[in-house]
Amino acid sequence: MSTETLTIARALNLGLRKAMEDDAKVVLMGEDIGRLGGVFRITDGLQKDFGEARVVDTPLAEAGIVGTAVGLAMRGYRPVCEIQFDGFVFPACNQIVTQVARMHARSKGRLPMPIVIRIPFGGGIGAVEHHSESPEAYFAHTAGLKVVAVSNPADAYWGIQQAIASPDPIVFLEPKRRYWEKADVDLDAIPGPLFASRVVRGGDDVTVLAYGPMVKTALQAAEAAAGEGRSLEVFDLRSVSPLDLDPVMASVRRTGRCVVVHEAPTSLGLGAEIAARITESCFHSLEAPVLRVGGYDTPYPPSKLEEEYLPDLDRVLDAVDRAMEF
Amino acid sequence: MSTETLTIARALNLGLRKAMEDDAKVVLMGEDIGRLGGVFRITDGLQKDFGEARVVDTPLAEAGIVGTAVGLAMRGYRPVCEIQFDGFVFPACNQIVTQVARMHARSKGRLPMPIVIRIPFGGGIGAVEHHSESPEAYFAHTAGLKVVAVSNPADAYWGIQQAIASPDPIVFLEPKRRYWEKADVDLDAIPGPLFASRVVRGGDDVTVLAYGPMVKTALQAAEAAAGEGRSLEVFDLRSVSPLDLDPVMASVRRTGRCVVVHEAPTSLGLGAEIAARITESCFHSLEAPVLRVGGYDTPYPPSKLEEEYLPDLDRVLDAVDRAMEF
Amino acid sequence: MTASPRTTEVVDPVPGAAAPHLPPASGQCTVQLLTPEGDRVEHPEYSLDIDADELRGLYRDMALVRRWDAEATALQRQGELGIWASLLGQEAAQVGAGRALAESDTAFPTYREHGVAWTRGVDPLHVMSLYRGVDNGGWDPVATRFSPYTIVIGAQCLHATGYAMGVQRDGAEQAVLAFLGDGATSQGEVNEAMIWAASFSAPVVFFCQNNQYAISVPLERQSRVPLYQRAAGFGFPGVRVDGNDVLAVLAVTRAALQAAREGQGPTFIEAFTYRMGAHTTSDDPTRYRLASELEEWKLRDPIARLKAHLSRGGLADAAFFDVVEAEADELAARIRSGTVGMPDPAPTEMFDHVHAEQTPYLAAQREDFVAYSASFGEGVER
Amino acid sequence: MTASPRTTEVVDPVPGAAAPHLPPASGQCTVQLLTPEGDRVEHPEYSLDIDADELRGLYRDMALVRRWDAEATALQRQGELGIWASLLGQEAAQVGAGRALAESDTAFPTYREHGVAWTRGVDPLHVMSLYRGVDNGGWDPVATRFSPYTIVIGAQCLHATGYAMGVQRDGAEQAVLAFLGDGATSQGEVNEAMIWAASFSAPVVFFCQNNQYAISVPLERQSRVPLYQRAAGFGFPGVRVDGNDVLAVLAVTRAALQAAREGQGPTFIEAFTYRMGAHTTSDDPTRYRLASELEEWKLRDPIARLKAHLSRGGLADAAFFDVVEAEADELAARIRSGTVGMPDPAPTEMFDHVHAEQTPYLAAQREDFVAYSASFGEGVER
Ligand SMILES: Cc1ncc(C[n+]2csc(CCOP(=O)(O)OP(=O)(O)O)c2C)c(N)n1
Ligand SMILES: Cc1ncc(C[n+]2csc(CCOP(=O)(O)OP(=O)(O)O)c2C)c(N)n1
Ligand SMILES: [Mg+2]
Ligand SMILES: [Mg+2]
Repeated sequence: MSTETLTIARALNLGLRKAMEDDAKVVLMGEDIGRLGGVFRITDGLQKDFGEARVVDTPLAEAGIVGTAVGLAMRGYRPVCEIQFDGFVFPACNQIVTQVARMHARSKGRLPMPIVIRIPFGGGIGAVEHHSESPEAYFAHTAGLKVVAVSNPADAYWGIQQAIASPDPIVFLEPKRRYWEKADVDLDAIPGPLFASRVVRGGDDVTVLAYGPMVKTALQAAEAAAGEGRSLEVFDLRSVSPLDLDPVMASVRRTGRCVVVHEAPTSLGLGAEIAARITESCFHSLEAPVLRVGGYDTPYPPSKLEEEYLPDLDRVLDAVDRAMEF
Repeated sequence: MSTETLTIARALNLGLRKAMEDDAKVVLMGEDIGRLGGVFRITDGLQKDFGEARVVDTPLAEAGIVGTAVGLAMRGYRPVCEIQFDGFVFPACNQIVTQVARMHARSKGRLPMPIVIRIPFGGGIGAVEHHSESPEAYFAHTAGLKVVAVSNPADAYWGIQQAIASPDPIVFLEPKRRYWEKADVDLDAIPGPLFASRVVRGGDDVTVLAYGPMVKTALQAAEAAAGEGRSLEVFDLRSVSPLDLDPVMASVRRTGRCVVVHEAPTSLGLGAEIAARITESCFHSLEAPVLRVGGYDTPYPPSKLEEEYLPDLDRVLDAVDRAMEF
Repeated sequence: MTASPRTTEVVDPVPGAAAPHLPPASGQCTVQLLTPEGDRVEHPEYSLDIDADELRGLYRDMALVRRWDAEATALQRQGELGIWASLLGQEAAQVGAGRALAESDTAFPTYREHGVAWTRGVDPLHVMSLYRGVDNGGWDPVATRFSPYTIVIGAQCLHATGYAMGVQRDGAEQAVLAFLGDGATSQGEVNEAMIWAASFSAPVVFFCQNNQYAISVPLERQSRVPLYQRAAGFGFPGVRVDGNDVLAVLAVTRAALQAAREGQGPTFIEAFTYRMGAHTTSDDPTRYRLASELEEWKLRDPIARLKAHLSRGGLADAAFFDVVEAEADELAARIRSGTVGMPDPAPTEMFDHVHAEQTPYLAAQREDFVAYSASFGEGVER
Repeated sequence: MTASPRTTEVVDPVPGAAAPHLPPASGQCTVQLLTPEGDRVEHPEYSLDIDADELRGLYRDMALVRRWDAEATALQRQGELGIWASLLGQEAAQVGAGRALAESDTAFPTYREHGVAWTRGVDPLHVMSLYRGVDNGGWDPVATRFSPYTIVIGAQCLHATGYAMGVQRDGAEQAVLAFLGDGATSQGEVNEAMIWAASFSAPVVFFCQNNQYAISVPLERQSRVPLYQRAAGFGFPGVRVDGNDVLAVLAVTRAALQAAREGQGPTFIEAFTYRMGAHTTSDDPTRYRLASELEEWKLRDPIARLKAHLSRGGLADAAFFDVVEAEADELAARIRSGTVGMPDPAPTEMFDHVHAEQTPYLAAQREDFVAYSASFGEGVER
């Protein structure tokens, strides 16, 4: 069994390489992904090895990247688009919402859209405006799209390959501030399903839900809570759309309490949908309302304030306390 | 007291005219709004009376319409942009989300954005693809934007004037399928606040929330329910962001039951946010979870199926039944 | 036009809106092979050698699609369609471009390319179903090499360019034809498509039907120079052709597609034509254009022009025209009965193609929907 | 370049990426008034009569902003800034364009226009605060007529065009200067801005600093023809100027702004220059360009060029250069201490400017935040 210690960044790089080896139709497109290997070096070395026809340095236009990917998909290719930073996906909004998400339905299934749109997302890296956003709710509200967010190297390695192999368009969110965090990855393992949530820590008092960069935060909170004799069950949702909530609901029926954590603004963030669904399904088991810990309803602030803006261990624990005291 | 019987379309036309008379800085921009008066004739006659400098037939580019509006606002104008149909707002997404919504914060208040983005929204008119959408959740999730949806001629007449007078950017949603419905409008009345919800029918059993085109549907449901001896309290939310939920919560504490209705896909639609907030604030008063009646999580279907897709009287009553039986 | 900075009155006319949109005066750099009177003329760069059969074929195509269009307009008036976008006046541009395609080429239409659909062998009823609200177009885009109608202005231009990049990667000798209108040239995405096509030298031809209007907005609002000149700014050739001259359109489009297949990259074609009808059946053109303009253009009717050429040249006799007429009647009848008799889609259809792999949550919504409908005794098929 | 459709290998080179990006060979249609050696040359269309004071002023501007830039880069290395986007090599383009502005004109920068900010009287510390993460730029865009830095590539071009439409409506004799990079020319919104500017004949000048790269992507990926030619496709003049020649930039930009003020509409200026530093302090240019390229461009250094002209022409003596040197030292010291001593913003700031009229819900979030912070004994000012 070959196990390697990988960062999320390196795992993505290897996963992309594997996907390109497995399927000659896989084409990577994006700004600076070729020669430079991407600003985060996720595609490092791939243009050298697979050529400029399969790792395409594009003109500076996100609508162009996604719109031409639609055409390549129609031609039988499997485009993997890199959006350089979360804040720069908006010029591609029209192609994503009105074209990528609907072509399969529009054509009654005759034109599948096996397109992956990779987006390094979230804050915490001390960047300037537009480099720390969490746009997942826009895509999760868009029928026809699937949205996943990875939190660790193993999911990054397998997830990117599974996303590329999927016949449906997938917005693939990468927790940029965790890119350099390491873990062991078993490169021979048989990966679990892409669209499934996972319990990453068992517990009995409160069920805590997170995805992407907030999974680590939730686990830190659980660790701290344990010190205070409180046991939190932590889920890595992994798939933001579709949501895999059955296991979550089973947990909530046990704990009676639930806290959802994400960086995106709280209003109409994923926490809203999750709270609504859990409340509807677990109404009689709930000891407290599902509580949300998210970004404030403000633009992402200048980096000197991002620690105040971002959910952290303390804010999660605060919500846990409120859930317990309810 | 001068009261006139007006359609929503006519009320908007008169409201725009009044706003242009009151403030020479008001400029209307959009596709076909001049000579043609707009595809819905909302701007009928305005270019003739106010000239081509104040009622601007623009090139065919939504990003251009909103992006130049930003510049006009910086120069001290009050642009009112018409997006011809809901489905065509997405090319303007980047300007709306990264510029309009943030310029005030970015400039620490030095650059207010008194921009109104008018969007005829919603389905039910037998149109082809992209002409029946409900994109409000995208904007309500965007910090820095305000979003209102009118449901009747009086709110249309006053609301458009209040929105134009507001120093903040507002997405102004017009229920296109109700454009031709009439009501008396007192043109001398003192209008209530723009961002306030309103009880449009009192009741005791279930609190029903709607906005825009669904208000009429909710009222029809209340009428039918009354026949079955059930009394529904119906709210016209009017403002989608910010939400004015205090009066709603007072009602829910009384009824113990709440149903939210909108046309937009249910997942991450406004119903999700409203359910989450009401549940958090009224937890101990709720006899049943807040139930949502919305569009399915599919692209808006071909018009032959829209009646199956759109929430109607029966689906609202069905949710009311479920809330009562819970 | 130049705005005087001193007054707001003249800042924003729709320039030229007042002036009627007349066909390009002869002598302008517009490729023409058949005069409005039906006389064959030569062009230094674009020759076309075409036999009588082909000429009659082009006439037949144009006559049939015009009849289809008239029938569709009538059906809409009678409430059988939700809306209809007429191609009246643009038959030569569409049939000429469509017939220039090789079988293995691929076309990306807007919502008005019924004439192109016809040349691709798309069943008219598969177009009617879209405007009836039964589906978003019933044809098979893969088999017909005719992509779905695109209603979001310009979005298809990027699809066409990306598809052409795929053709390059396959090393195939095929070309792609992207259709767009004059108004579409203002969309950012359309300009991006041209930038990409140039940058990658993609085998795509942009075929712009300049029918003078974007709904009510005249061309001058979109560009103050002829549209074909746009291409030079992006570094590839642009050419203007008389869009009511089916022979010129055929010749120019053929040449551009061949150049694309040979790896010479993109071309922009401006087919100068006129929308003789309303924008759609919902539109009222009398609000924004002069009747005299339409009269002018009727003298350039693309079908009459070819008919004159065929008759005077003795290339077709009365019998031929009678046969086409009869065919048109048949077609119209088939379209009418097929449209009126078109079954509504199964309500569950709306759930069934959202994803290639349906999600459990959507499957559950579908189940609930079926059960809910059943509760009304509506037999919704599963 | 032309792609052969037969093989995928050559489908997608970044054309010209291999070839170094050299300055335009003389004889090309690039406006130059000062040779790299510092000799004054005449140009048929663009003359500049400028006195020694002004010349020394331009030198001073360029020397000071270069020093500011160097200090900022050093401060970033020392962890005092989150990131820095260097203007090294583009001083002439920015100072020349900035000094061409009349006081009542308005400029719309990207994120790299520190040299323009300087000419607008923006306090360098108000730019430093952005890159330190204290705010999104501290200057008053209304008072300085210098709009906020725009990081979303190209978005400011539409703002500039809209602002110019406002100038028209005011009947004011003012012009607007929109800055953009070579990469930005591929964004749909930028092309829309040019389409709008042409359609409305808006008094806006598009000033494109072609510094040869969009991060790692060379110009050839964005356009296979010189960028200034883009404008002709939209129907307005485009001109290429030696971007390392401050006099030529000043003359060309002045003329374009004056034309705009006089109601002659937009102009596109391509300032041909070179990004001598990294894209930002996070970038490593050795991964994508040749050292020899940089060496070539050093011979065209914009500051050395003017210095040679001043010295040889006896327009400035050693004393002058010493004074500027001393001023630069002072400025650098002020920037350093001002940056290092910059107070962090109050956390509540993030709530306070979201709307002009704050919503009750956000006010409540602010209150909760204050209370929550207080619970840690953090004295968050209200
Ligand atoms: C993005 C977008 N904005 C607006 C519309 C509404 N609309 C439909 S057709 C049309 C005019 C198109 O004009 P043109 O490109 O010249 O094509 P034509 O209809 O003349 O064939 C407009 C504005 C749309 N479909 N898509
Ligand atoms: C819409 C958008 N996409 C991507 C980026 C990331 N990005 C920042 S600078 C840059 C390159 C810009 O190149 P150019 O326009 O030539 O300006 P330069 O940096 O060379 O001055 C890119 C891709 C961005 N800021 N905005
Ligand atoms: Mg047109
Ligand atoms: Mg550059």
